[in-house]
Amino acid sequence: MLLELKDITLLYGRIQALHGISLTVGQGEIVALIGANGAGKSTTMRAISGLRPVAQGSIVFDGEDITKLRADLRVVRGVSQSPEGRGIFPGMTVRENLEMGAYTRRNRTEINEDMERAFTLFPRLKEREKQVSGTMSGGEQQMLAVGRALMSRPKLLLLDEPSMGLAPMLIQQIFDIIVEINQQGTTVLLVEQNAQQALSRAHRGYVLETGRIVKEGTGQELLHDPAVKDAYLGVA
Amino acid sequence: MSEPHIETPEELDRANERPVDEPAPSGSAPESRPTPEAAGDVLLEMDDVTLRFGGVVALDGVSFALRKGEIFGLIGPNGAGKTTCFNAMTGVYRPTSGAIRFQGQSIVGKKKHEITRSGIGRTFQNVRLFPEMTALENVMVGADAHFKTSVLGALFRLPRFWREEREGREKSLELLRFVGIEHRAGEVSRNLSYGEQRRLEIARALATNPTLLCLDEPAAGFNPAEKEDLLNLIRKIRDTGVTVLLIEHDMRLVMGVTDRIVVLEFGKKIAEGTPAEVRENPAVIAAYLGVPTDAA
Amino acid sequence: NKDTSSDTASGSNCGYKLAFFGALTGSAANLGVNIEQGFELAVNQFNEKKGSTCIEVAKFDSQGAAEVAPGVARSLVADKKVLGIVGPPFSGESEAADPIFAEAGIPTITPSATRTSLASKGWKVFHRAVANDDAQGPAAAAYIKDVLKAQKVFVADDQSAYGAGLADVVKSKLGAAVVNSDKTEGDGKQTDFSALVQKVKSSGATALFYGGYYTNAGLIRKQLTAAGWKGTLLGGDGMKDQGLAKASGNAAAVGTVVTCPCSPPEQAGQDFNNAYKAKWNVAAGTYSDVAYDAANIFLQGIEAGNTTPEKLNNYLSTVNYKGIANTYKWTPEGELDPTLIKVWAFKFDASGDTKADQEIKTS
Amino acid sequence: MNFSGLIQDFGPLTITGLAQGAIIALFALGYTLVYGVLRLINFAHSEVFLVGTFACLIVWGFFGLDQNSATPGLLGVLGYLAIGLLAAIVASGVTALAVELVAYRPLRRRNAPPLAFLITAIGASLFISEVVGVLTDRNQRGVPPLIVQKDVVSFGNTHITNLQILIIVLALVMMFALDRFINRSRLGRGIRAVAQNPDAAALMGVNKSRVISLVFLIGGLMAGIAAVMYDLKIGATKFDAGFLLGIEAFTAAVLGGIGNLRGALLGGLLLGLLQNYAASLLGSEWLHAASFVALVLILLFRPTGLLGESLGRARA
Amino acid sequence: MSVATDKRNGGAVRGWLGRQPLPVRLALVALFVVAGYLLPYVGSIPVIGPQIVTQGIDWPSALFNMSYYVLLALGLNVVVGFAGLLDLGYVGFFAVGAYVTALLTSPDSILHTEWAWLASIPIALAVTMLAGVLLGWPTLRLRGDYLAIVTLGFAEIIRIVATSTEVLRGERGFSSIPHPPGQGSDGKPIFGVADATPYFWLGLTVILLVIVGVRNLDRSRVGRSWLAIREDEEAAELMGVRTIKYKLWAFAIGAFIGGLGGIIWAGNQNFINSATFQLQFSILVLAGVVMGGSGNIAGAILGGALISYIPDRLRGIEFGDTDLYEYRFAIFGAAIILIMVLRPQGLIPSRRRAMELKDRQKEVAPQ
Ligand SMILES: Nc1ncnc2c1ncn2[C@@H]1O[C@H](COP(=O)(O)OP(=O)(O)OP(=O)(O)O)[C@@H](O)[C@H]1O
Ligand SMILES: Nc1ncnc2c1ncn2[C@@H]1O[C@H](COP(=O)(O)OP(=O)(O)OP(=O)(O)O)[C@@H](O)[C@H]1O
Ligand SMILES: [Mg+2]
Ligand SMILES: [Mg+2]
Repeated sequence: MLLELKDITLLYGRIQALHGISLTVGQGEIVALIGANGAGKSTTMRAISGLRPVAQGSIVFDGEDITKLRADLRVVRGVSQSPEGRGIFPGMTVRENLEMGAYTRRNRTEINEDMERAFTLFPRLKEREKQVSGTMSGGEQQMLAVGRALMSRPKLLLLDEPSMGLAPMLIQQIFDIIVEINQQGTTVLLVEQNAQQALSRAHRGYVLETGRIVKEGTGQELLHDPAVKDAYLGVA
Repeated sequence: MSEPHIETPEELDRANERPVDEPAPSGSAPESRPTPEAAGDVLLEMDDVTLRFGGVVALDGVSFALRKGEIFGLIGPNGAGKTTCFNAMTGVYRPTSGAIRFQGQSIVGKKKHEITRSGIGRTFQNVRLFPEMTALENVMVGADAHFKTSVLGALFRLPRFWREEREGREKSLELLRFVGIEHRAGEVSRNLSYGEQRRLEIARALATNPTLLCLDEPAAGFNPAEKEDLLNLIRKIRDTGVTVLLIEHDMRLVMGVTDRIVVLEFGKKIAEGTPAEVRENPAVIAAYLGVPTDAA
Repeated sequence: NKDTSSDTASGSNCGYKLAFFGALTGSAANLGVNIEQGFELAVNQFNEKKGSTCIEVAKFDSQGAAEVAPGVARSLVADKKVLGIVGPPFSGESEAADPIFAEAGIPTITPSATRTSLASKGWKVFHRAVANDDAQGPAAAAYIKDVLKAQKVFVADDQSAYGAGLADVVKSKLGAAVVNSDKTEGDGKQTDFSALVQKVKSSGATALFYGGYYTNAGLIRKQLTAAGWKGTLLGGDGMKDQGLAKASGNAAAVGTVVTCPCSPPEQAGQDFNNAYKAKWNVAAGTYSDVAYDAANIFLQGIEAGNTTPEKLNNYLSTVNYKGIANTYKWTPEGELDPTLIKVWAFKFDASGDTKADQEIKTS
Repeated sequence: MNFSGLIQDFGPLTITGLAQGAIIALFALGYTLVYGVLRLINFAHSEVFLVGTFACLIVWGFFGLDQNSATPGLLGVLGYLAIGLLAAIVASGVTALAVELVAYRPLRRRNAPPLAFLITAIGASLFISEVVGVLTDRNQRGVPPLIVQKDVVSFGNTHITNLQILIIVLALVMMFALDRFINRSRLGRGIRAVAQNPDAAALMGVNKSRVISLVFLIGGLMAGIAAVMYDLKIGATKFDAGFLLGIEAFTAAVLGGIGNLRGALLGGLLLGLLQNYAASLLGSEWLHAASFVALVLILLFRPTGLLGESLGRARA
Repeated sequence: MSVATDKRNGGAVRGWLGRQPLPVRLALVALFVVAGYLLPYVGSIPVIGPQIVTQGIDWPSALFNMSYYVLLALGLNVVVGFAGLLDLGYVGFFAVGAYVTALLTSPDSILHTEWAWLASIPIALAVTMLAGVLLGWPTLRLRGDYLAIVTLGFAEIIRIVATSTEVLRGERGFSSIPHPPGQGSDGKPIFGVADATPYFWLGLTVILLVIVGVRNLDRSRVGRSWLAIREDEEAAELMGVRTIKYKLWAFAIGAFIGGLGGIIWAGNQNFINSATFQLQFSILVLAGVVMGGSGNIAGAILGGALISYIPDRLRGIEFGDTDLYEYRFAIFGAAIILIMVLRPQGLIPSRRRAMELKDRQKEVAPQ
């Protein structure tokens, strides 16, 4: 197992956002996390990347307990997140944002290689290399956020709603890219509102409801689960 | 822009969709023209409203009208401009051009609290309660909107203060009961659960005595049973005579409760009609509802 | 024989206190400490002569601040053993504290509060051991006119009651010789005087009279010198402090003239200066000698049996005491007898000290 | 109102104003940097500066220099200047780090409300300035005449002295260097990242605590340089020197747009000029009042200062 | 929690006292008040009394000093604690109150009115409130920290104007400001110069009235509006709160209380000049409010009293052979840091803030 969450609870003030979440992500997998607004998907991601302290439970990454580790050190260990709401640095150019993605790395040639890779994945970013990112459209910013997350050469890539704010065409594209990244060897944990697309590409998936995992299974199983279909997939 | 810009096939479709609601096709200053069929009981009217943020056109010549007593749905993809619509109506943003009339009076340029007092109440997409105030206090802030106790009145505890304070508390408690969280009245709102917070927002908005209540994704994060409750609540609100404008992504809810729907995409109106009409509209399916899942 | 001291203290005319009231801490402490040490030296010498602690020293720290003074003054007044007060050193705190002393009927002798109006408030206990500001201004003007013979004079002040009052008198006495004037902010409120320096330079003045205290004056002198202005800086007793030269450097300070309604320390006599140095390990400062005299006047009065504040106050109105700094005799308002008023000019020398230059004839 | 005086002295007033403004600007950087990153006013920064003004004097004192010393030869001057700068920079830097450690970090650890930070900073400021006050008997301390001011450039009645050139050039160079550092270097990017989006910065592997310390340190270094320049220009220092100039520096930072480095430079220079002009036009007693009136007026029309906020957050 | 209890405490967050039954509450409050009036005699309590009273400064005077600091803290608490407007120049209002009184009553004034102290109060208060509104008006658009520097600037402008204009007499000041009226049975004035006790009682009485007033406001739609503004200004306005009006009221009420402090102070002081109204004074009061517990009346009172009491109490205490008084502000500064680090929410926080902080502390990410 690359990542293992054991019985995580997390509080916002006195609101308990997560009630004992346990999940695993295996090496090389794409795992999807779906659920309604406010179910706790992003919170789970924040717990994994260290932006929020967990009240109970443990997080094991690559054999190491990282429950109490600082967020920036988790990046060094190989966890990288494209956060909800993109979290780009609006005052920096596209290139600077990508450089930020490689903040923990020193090897210039590798960084430049990865930059090229990001530009190949998202040619749009190459065009806008010198643009101040705050002025870009939402979809472009989303690409930047994903591209930036890749710049740290993560072992585990956490994507929080990467299709958010993207035009339908782009949505297709971004899911293709996720698959491509995964095939190049990066493990992906994916949070999506767009459950249809996410589950159809994921190896496995979890369904979250008000801070609890209520279902898990392979992508296909969940896609065909009537309850899941009912709640998250269909337009009735 | 006064020309109905018909450039693409979809827009042609759309133009056909809403014959009643065409902006005046000529003249430099677009005339306001309420929907004829509903001219008598129009409550709120968006008239060719355009709203830009720097380069972003969040609303692009949007026009529609709400009738008294109906439940009106506003749907569309993320970033379509739905919340922006609310913000324009409630005075958070000022439209770049166009008119918004409420009960026949223009509300563009009015202060936010004036608009609230004139009868538009709202909730927020991402809950914006006063987190350190109790549930009851939150609702009482809304109830205060129509009270008259002055600072001096409060200072010297004049009779009106007692009267209004009592009235406000009773009304607020009643509203809390109405939305079903009366037992949480004394709890600090930050500590309420997500669903309770959403209900509290509705109670607080109702406390301002709105004739029009705008709900921004009230069901977000609700499970199916809760959604059912919400649906009933919205109907109950309508039955008290309040007009409801509803933004919602949950189609079952929208289709189940609304009388009419407007669909926005990229800041433009692409459809308007009854739920049944909208559901079948190919432009809406293409832009928003999506093709029924055959990928699976 | 420690325990006998308390016995004798209750002996004839003993067991009372004399108080110092003024700044011992805070930014204004320099002057207060000068005065307190002169005062305490006198009392000590008196007690030594008696061989016991006959008169106790009580110190009350007002920080030189008008808003602090009343509370401290009330705590002084509450001490019923206090027969007389040396202080307050500053005029502002006098305004706030003296009404309390007046009400309590405790006589005060201030060695340094020179605001003219203090004598006209009807406080029966008020006595001033030096000349007031009305004497110093004309003296400074006379010095500029007669000794420096400056044709073009620039006048500035720090807007303090003391500084502005002095500057106004100088201005009116010099008349047309004043080519320009300016005001600065007070001590600690301004450190960059480049605009003033520029004005002084542009005015072509050969003398600058600054009504204010040594803190600002040191900075002004230094910045004037740095900017290449070679004229003479003059000021009142507020500038008579080594602090001026410590800030500006001795070289820049040399030749700076200060007037003072006090006598040169040499006149106080070697005995005083040596005793002071021996006790406090510093040379006597401005007004140390006057404070010494004030204390001795009180002590003499107590010795003569005036052992209530009231009697001591009455005693002061009859006094004609020749001290080390001056001879003291008070008008009914508490001012020094006009014939006894002296104003001296002092000059900063190369060691950063002030040396007596000459006595200025004021009339 | 003395218009003729202002016109006559316009040149020299401008030069002295720029020199004073340059010092204020260097000082203001500390406020702006900390604000840009933490959104907090670091009230204790004035004492970071204060410590610098004394540190170089103390070190010069070791070499037997005091206000009465003769001016050494050119080599000596340069050497002493370097030593003094070093001492001030180290002392101010260490003070800044200590302030962060004692007054900020414990509160950050506990997620305290912003007002609490303001008050601990005030406490730290009070503590440092009072300790310095007690240690120095609240007396002024004169500065050795290291630099004898000489006119280097003259036109009309306007003379620019060597010291003025030194101050202005040094300030510009430091500003330029800092600007480059913040905008070009990896650490600088880290600082901007924390300023623009602290959570996202952590997700990029930026160590927030270290960045915050770094920001305090840089602010301290700049204050140290400002402190030496202040000593040389003013000629003496005193325990309350920090408080006084601190308010001006803070004003300058807000004037230019707090959180904005170039804003600090602009605000500082503008403030220096404005004060000198006002002093000439209205009298020196009005110079501070004039700067506050200007501040209020400018904020009325530009509520976030002349250049707007923040380390590149301008458009966010 | 039952609905019945909710009704009793109005759905508000109450502290310990608020949860006691009414008779207990009344008895406790009465006890406090009586104890307050007896404070000047605290020195005669054996053992502890002498530890409490100040030494270098007359105890009733120290109490009086505390009383006007407490008043200022109460006023500033309305502005900063209730309405959330960071005001660094609060001393300005204190100065305005004192100066108007001086102008109307002192023989030094160019007005030559020489009114009685009492007669000057209404005008002085009106002018201070006006000053509050005038200063508040242009700053309404400004966000927190900008507001701070602008208010600081205003206070400095007031001080400089007081120093540099002829009418306000600068450092020369106004002398012979009359005391409050009243005669004892022996024909002596109650408010003399030698005894500060009556001034303290006057201050305490005003404090009690102000507490009642401020509390009445806090527990009304006014207080709710302030709280709502502090929490989310835009949402408040969208719920119908007239934000501008209530912010201006906060400034005006704060100014009113500050002015009251200035008036009483002037009546005790007899003499005022521009040297008193230093910026440090405002900052100190702010520190007091936050240290005590911003947003809580009891906290503001404690904080205000402490910032006056600590330095006064350090007078005359010798430590080895150094007088601690010289170090009082250094000690005070260190104490501020210590208190804030240990209790970031203040010594007596409002229950709201205490809960808030407790929750926030749980959210600190690993460091
Ligand atoms: N900063 C916060 N403070 C308090 N509560 C929060 C905070 N962030 C999230 N929550 C609450 O925690 C719960 C889980 O939120 P989370 O953001 O994890 O949901 P999500 O599943 O990602 O939803 P979405 O699909 O809207 O992104 C929600 O009830 C939310 O209101
Ligand atoms: N203050 C603002 N400044 C700049 N752009 C804005 C601002 N507010 C909204 N926008 C932009 O306007 C567009 C419409 O936003 P809006 O919030 O109305 O979308 P929405 O229809 O409510 O979407 P959702 O369903 O995601 O809530 C978006 O592109 C958004 O980025
Ligand atoms: Mg989420
Ligand atoms: Mg929305």
